Amino acid sequence: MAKPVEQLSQVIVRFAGDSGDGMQLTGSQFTSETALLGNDISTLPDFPAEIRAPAGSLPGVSGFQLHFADFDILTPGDAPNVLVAMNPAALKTNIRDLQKGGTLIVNSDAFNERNLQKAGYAANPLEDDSLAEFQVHSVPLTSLTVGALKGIEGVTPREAERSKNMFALGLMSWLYGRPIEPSIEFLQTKFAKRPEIAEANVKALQAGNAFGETTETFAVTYEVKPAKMAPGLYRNITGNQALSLGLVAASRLSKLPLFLGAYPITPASAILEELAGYKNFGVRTFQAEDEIAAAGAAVGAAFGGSLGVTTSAGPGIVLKAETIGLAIMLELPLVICDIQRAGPSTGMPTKPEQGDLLMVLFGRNSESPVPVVAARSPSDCFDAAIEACRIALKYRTPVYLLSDAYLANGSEPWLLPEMDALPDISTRFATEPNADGEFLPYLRDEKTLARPWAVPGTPGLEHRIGGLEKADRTGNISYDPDNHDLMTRLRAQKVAGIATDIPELEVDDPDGDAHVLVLGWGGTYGPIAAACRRVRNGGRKVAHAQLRHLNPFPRNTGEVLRRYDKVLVPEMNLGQLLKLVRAEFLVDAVGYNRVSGLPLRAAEVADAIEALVDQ
Amino acid sequence: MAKPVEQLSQVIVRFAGDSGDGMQLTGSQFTSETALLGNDISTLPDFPAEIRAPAGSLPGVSGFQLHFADFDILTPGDAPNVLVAMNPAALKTNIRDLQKGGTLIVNSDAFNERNLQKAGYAANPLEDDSLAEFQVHSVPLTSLTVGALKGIEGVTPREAERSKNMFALGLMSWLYGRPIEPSIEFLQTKFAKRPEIAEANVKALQAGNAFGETTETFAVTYEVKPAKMAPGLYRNITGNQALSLGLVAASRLSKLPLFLGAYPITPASAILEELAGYKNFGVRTFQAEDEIAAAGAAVGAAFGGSLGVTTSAGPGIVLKAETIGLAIMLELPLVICDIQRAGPSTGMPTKPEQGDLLMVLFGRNSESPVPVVAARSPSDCFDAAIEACRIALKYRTPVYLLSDAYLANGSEPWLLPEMDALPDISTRFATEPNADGEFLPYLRDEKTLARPWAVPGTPGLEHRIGGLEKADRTGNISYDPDNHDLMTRLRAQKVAGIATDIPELEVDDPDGDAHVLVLGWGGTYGPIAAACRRVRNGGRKVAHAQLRHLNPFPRNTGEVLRRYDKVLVPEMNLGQLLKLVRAEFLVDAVGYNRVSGLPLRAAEVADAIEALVDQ
Amino acid sequence: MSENGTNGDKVTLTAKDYRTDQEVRWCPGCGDYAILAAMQSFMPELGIERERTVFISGIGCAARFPYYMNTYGMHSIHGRAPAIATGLAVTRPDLSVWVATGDGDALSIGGNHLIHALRRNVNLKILLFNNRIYGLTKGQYSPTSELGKVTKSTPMGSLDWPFNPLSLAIGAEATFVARAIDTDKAGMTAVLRAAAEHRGSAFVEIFQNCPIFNDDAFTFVRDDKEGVNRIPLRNGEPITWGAGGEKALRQRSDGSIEICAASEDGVLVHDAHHEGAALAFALSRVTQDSHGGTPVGVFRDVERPVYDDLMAGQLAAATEKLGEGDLSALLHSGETWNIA
Amino acid sequence: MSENGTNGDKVTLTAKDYRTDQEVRWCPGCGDYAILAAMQSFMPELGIERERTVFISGIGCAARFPYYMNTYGMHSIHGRAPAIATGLAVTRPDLSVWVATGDGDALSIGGNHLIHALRRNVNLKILLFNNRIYGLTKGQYSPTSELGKVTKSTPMGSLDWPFNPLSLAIGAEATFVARAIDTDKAGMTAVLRAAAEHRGSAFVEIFQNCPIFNDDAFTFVRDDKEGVNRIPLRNGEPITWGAGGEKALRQRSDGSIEICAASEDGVLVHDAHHEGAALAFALSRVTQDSHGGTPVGVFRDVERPVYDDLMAGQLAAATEKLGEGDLSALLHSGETWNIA
Ligand SMILES: Cc1ncc(C[n+]2csc(CCOP(=O)(O)OP(=O)(O)O)c2C)c(N)n1
Ligand SMILES: Cc1ncc(C[n+]2csc(CCOP(=O)(O)OP(=O)(O)O)c2C)c(N)n1
Ligand code: SF4
Ligand code: SF4
Ligand SMILES: [Mg+2]
Ligand SMILES: [Mg+2]
Repeated sequence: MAKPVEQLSQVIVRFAGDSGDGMQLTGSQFTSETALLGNDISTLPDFPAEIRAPAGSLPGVSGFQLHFADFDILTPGDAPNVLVAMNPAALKTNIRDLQKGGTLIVNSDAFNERNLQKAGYAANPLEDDSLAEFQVHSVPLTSLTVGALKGIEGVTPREAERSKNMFALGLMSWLYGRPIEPSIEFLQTKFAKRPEIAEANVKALQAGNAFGETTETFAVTYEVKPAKMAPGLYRNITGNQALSLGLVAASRLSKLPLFLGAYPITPASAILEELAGYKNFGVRTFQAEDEIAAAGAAVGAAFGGSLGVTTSAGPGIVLKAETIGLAIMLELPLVICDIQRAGPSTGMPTKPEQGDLLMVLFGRNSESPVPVVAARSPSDCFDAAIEACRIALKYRTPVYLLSDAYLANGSEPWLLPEMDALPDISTRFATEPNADGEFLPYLRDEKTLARPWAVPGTPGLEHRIGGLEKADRTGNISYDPDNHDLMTRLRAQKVAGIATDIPELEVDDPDGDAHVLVLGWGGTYGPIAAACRRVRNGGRKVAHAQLRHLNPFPRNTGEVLRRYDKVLVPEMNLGQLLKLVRAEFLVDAVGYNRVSGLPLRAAEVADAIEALVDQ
Repeated sequence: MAKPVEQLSQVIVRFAGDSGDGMQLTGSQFTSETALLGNDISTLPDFPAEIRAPAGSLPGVSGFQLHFADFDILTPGDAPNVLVAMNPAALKTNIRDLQKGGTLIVNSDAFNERNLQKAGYAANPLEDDSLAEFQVHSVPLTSLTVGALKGIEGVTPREAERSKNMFALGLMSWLYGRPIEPSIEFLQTKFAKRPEIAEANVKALQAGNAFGETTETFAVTYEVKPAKMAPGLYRNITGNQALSLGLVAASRLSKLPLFLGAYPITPASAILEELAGYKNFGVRTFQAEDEIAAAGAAVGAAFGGSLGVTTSAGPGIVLKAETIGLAIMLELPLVICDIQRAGPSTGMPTKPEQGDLLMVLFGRNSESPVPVVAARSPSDCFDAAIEACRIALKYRTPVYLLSDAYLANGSEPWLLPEMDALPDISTRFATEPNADGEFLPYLRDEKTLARPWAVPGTPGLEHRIGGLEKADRTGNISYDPDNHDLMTRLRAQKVAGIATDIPELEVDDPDGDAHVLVLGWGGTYGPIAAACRRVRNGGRKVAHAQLRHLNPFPRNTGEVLRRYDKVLVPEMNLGQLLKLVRAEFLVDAVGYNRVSGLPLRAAEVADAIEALVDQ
Repeated sequence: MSENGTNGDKVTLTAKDYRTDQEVRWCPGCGDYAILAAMQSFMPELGIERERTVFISGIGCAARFPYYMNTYGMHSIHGRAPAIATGLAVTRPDLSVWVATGDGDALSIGGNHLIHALRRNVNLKILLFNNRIYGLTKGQYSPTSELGKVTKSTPMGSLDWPFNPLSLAIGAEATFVARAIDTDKAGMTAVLRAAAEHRGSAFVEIFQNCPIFNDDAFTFVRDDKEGVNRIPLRNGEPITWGAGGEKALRQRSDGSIEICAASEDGVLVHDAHHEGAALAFALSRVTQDSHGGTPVGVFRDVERPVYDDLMAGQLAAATEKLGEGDLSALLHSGETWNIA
Repeated sequence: MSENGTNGDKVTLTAKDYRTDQEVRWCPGCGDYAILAAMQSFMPELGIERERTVFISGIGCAARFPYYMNTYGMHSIHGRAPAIATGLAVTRPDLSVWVATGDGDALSIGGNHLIHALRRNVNLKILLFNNRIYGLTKGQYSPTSELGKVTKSTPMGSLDWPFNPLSLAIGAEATFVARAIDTDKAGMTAVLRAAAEHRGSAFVEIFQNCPIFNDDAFTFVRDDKEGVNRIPLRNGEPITWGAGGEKALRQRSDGSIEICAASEDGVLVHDAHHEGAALAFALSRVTQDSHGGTPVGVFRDVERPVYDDLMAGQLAAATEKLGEGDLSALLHSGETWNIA
């Protein structure tokens, strides 16, 4: 007899286990199954810090959270309502997040002396009442798996045991009515080389699935109906993947070969690794000796006519500053991707933060203006990357593209763009002298103030550029006082002028009569939008605007800010955008700031908004 | 018959000639003679850019400006009223600055075909009326000198000719009634090894002096009475000298050995060179392979208990950012001296600018607060250096000390401090466990929030520190979200708290009823104060405050700003302090910004003030 | 060795005393464990108090080392350890300063600081944990990875010709250059001892296995039970190896080194103290690929003025000559004048 | 050589064509003038259009070089030229890319970029103007300044043991290493020619006199009329020198090199193409101080895969295998699902 099915509108599941337990795989498979059902989804992996800690230890715990629903969702969710804990350490580090009354599935086999002690449990939590406030399902996942795999040729007990994550996946799939066929296919291709391992995993998956059906512990199963999402072809994608694809697309759209200069660093390495796979797209990836060389090589490539890009995170971005300053003087296109992580210094390499905004704006000697673009969600990294490249190429300037560890590793469904909907960002090289017979490398385009881009190999346009101040138009070295003042202002005007070339700031203010505006930027879009929803559901009014362009600001920004009595600026830093808008628009905006190495939670932002609304 | 003597209240003299003409020496000797007469003085050398350009060429011109008066003066002066031009190139590049009706003394011997053409003169300006608006004294300095030196044993014609700058000095000394004895002494010691050269120079000096007396061209001589200055012992000093002495003094006052890690760069190299001479003060100077190593070595020295200092200019300071971020995490004392020069990138290495303020405040990944101190005049670099060291040591934090190319090379009389008036900035190392038997490296002082400084060699306090986020109190690696938020705020509070430990912002508002406040910072003190004087002499009211502490601001800053209807912020940048005060205090301050690679001129600032007052 | 216990009288140190309360966070089976163990048991014999010993590292798995040594320590930033350690060593000649670094940390981003520390001959002991991979960032190739290596960042194989760390160090004027193997405790201890005894910069390459991202990179010498691959360098002795010590090294007239039978003449007698760097360099070119053997031990160990000593000397000389600096006199130096 | 003139037909280039309209701003008597002249007269024979020639430099007097060459050029930032040039060379194999750098620019702040460019064997021609001083910043000692050098920043003498640029380059796996003298136009031209012909990184140290801050640093070889100090390296020929060619070099069994009479046996026959780096290294240790002679010419010139070629090869191979990348297909790759 099939068990009763209960309808749910949304579920937040977290898989947690030891680094060796394969939680990331389990999570992403559950995600694929879910995506295929047409739910909206948002995921957030939570890696252990940097290197593998000893098995069973607290620092060794790896987690994967999935939020799926029958409506469009904005975040991976604050607190999970289902937690799968593969060992005591996983329980210890994650239980605090589980909703009261939430469902807890634990692998009871792992709760032995050693593991308990490694996790710092005096007593076995499964045996005292410390978990009383949750619905605990204590399942001997390991032994059940090993049992189910008895007799498979050539599978060692160790390997059999390793399949327990698939057992858990099977169980969860059953519990939430997910089809396991895609996972079966996946396993068969993944382990094609070792069919017996494939068989073991599949068997474990099926066993887990069957276990749910047969066991008493689970009374009901749940169903989450498909979400109403814009029609079209979707794909689940992480921020780093989307950013990489965006760069490849920009290369195609600009008809320029892509050159990436990079030095590995968490959480940006994946972009280098991803792009290294696109050699048939003419993509050149250069793993440099350090970040300075990575940026320098990108500048050299740009001088030669490539789309020069360099990627890193805070500790590496800061090293590139002098080179970016050179690029500002050279007025060559360059895109610098900063996948922000918690700092200062080495900080917390795997954790997200928005701490680099002021650095990318001001972190170079003297007046060195640069445009800054920030992505708002994993899939948005694709569009943001193209936009950054567009500005860099059109205005011959370095552009910073800001993402963060949360966008980089988080994933969401991505409505694939129509090819012909992608912008044409092609640019033109100088091929002819531009001043009756002469070539003046700093003779600017009247509208954009961009200078001509004459690449080596172009006869007759031979010229020298460099980091010393240069005379207007000719680009020759100049120490003339007025010229320096002029050039300083021209460089600033060029960047400021981009404001006329970017969309106005959009405000989400359903009834147009809110008094409080929440202004965010980049990766906080999800939590802030979700928070506004809650606030509105609570009957209050609030408006939301999310900045994509941090420099220059959209031309209507000041006007928008002044439209509201109060402005709240939530940030994963101590108030960097806040400083900028207060300085530029003299509005008495207030900040909501949390610097915990975690994405903002919708709940905390909602509380902050409500407090301000009710003030 | 002695010529009539005319009384003057102030004179601005500029010596200009080829790099090879010894103008710097001439200028500084004239300065010493003048100082001894008790005039107040302010000087500004103007070096050619970086390397020696070909003799006689425009880029090869070297200048030295001296402003002396019978009252206390604030700047080297805007426009000279006397110009000594040793060749056509010097005339060409400097004449535009000479006051209408000003005195021009030229070495007519140098105005030959070749030199004129090198300087880009179609016709000889001494022969057409292009100099009509000046009092031109065309003197054959070279031939007169060579003539005067005939018959000195062992002096080549070339060497004789080289003495023409002393002839010019002698002439100028006569014209302004300066005693030449000090210069004679100076020459005799300088050339002690080559007495014939000493003799030649002295002869030339005396000849020039006599020439003034005898020749017709000069009808009168001038006298500038001593200035009423605070009584005491004075010495003429440049900013880089004063800063170096300040660091040595800080070392003594803190009882810590001074370690300087530096990599040569204009205009900061002189500090490394100066300090390299104080080995008997226990000063260790380390010329590193680059700026990163220079800063790193200073951090290592600080870890070991030295007063760690690193010096550079923009392009080098920007490279140190990652290392400073580490020092912020380590919470070790460190002083970073930024001798600002015009940028961005390599920019104009020998020219001053105030472009690095936002960089030193924000140019590091993530939230990394640092105190910033700025010197206001050449001699003030001494006190500013001690203050920077005081804060660094007391609060265990990196501190930026800002100077600029103008302060660095400019000079003024320095009233020597009483030894016992110098502050005691000694600090204490941790020697004992601080938490019942245990040593917690991040257990803070309640008042200052500074952590203990336990140096290697101290038994029982062995500990490890690093750039990863650390747990409050223990300093162990921690990825705990709340701890990171706490530590981020603690680091910020520690720096913000320094506001209670620095003097309030002083306002110069003679009658206390001005409506306009001029707010400056650092090296613009002289021009702004001079400008305020003019404005007041013109019958208008204006108040002036000059910030020495840029982070944190003095605690009364907001209150001061709000006291005035209008606030003008003059800066040698595009408005960096302006941004900060607008953001922090929401006052609608306006900027006066000139980025020309020259110190602000009192006149232009005065105009800006008057415009605002009259608005 | 011994230091003063809290109760004032001498206590003898053991390996245990060098352990910290921090949980060691390397992957199971990581070669770093062996290196740590060897270091902890070697330290006591050094005869230096724990508080006068300092470990400075950059960033990387290897760079976690200081956290696990109960001495003073700094886990600094990527590649900068040699520079930071230089500042410490130069100002504190009383300390024993060690640098723990990886092949990426020392040779990629930190290459410049390394070669400059070596040429200056600063009194540092630099331990390069060479696993020929970036471990901490999860498996990209490093400057010591072999050409064509397939890694996360090089799906079609790496394009960079690798550094030979010893050749680079010798080319950078290093005065002490050695190689050890993580699992060879005896050999490593001998090398560490020699490094510690050498006044000046000591550069030690340690073959370190990274079972997770570059397993078996050094199996040929790590598990070389019969000694068919390890070429032990013993000062003053002929350079021979092989199961029965039948193989030997000899110098060709073109300066390169060839293999010959131990019985033949012209067999090289190892002289680590030879002032000229040419032979040590030639030995550094002897590799498994080129010669079917890998020299292990001290390649070069010569005396040269030490940067820290020279600096201390100049300070002393200046003080000797000018006397202990007098601040007041300094400020009043130069031309001064009085205003009444 | 020739390129298309504005009127379409071939015009022949001369040294003059490589001059720019910029006033040359070096001090009178600076060795840089001679290097510039030699380069400008050598360029035409290279057979490469001016627009396909690029000079990249860092900062320093030497680094002003590009402004005076009428080709494409970049005067970048201190020490970074090799990195910037790498990006250009790797993306534009059709260009002839030259790096002009000084001893401070290349060996102090830029040391790491230099050694990595050399090991990668990027197709760059790196000219190191070695004046053993920091010229542009007015006379501080450099990494090639002799120990004990009194300069502005070292009033009591420098403490750092200097780099031997050639030893460092060879230790960094350089495939082409040579030395020339600013005033020796013929010799320099020969070296430049060999460097240009070498595919891959070519490293050339040029002794350059700085009359202002380090005059006469190389007088012993610059004004060596009789050739008593210059040891000319001629490939395939015995290495001899001296007024009457009476002196010669020979290899000791310890790998170092000694002086002998040209008549004795065992005289080294120079083989720049020898694959092993040991001999070139040994030769790099022959200096005026140690041997009373200074080798000049090409020390090492061997073939090794070039980074740029390898990269181009991988792109071609990938395209060959997977076909010219299809953006749409790429975006649609991975698991997708349709929402109606
Ligand atoms: C400035 C900077 N760039 C990059 C990184 C990322 N990173 C950390 S360790 C490392 C390399 C580690 O390799 P290695 O030095 O060989 O040490 P291992 O982990 O292999 O022991 C890198 C690239 C960083 N932390 N800081
Ligand atoms: C980042 C940075 N640091 C320091 C400097 C100052 N600087 C310019 S050139 C130079 C060294 C020049 O010496 P070298 O490379 O030997 O060239 P030379 O002038 O002797 O030809 C220095 C330290 C700079 N411009 N940028
Ligand atoms: S990744 Fe490799 S080097 Fe790092 S700890 Fe794990 S095994 Fe060791
Ligand atoms: S300082 Fe020396 S290197 Fe520089 S231009 Fe003058 S002479 Fe040449
Ligand atoms: Mg490694
Ligand atoms: Mg030089």
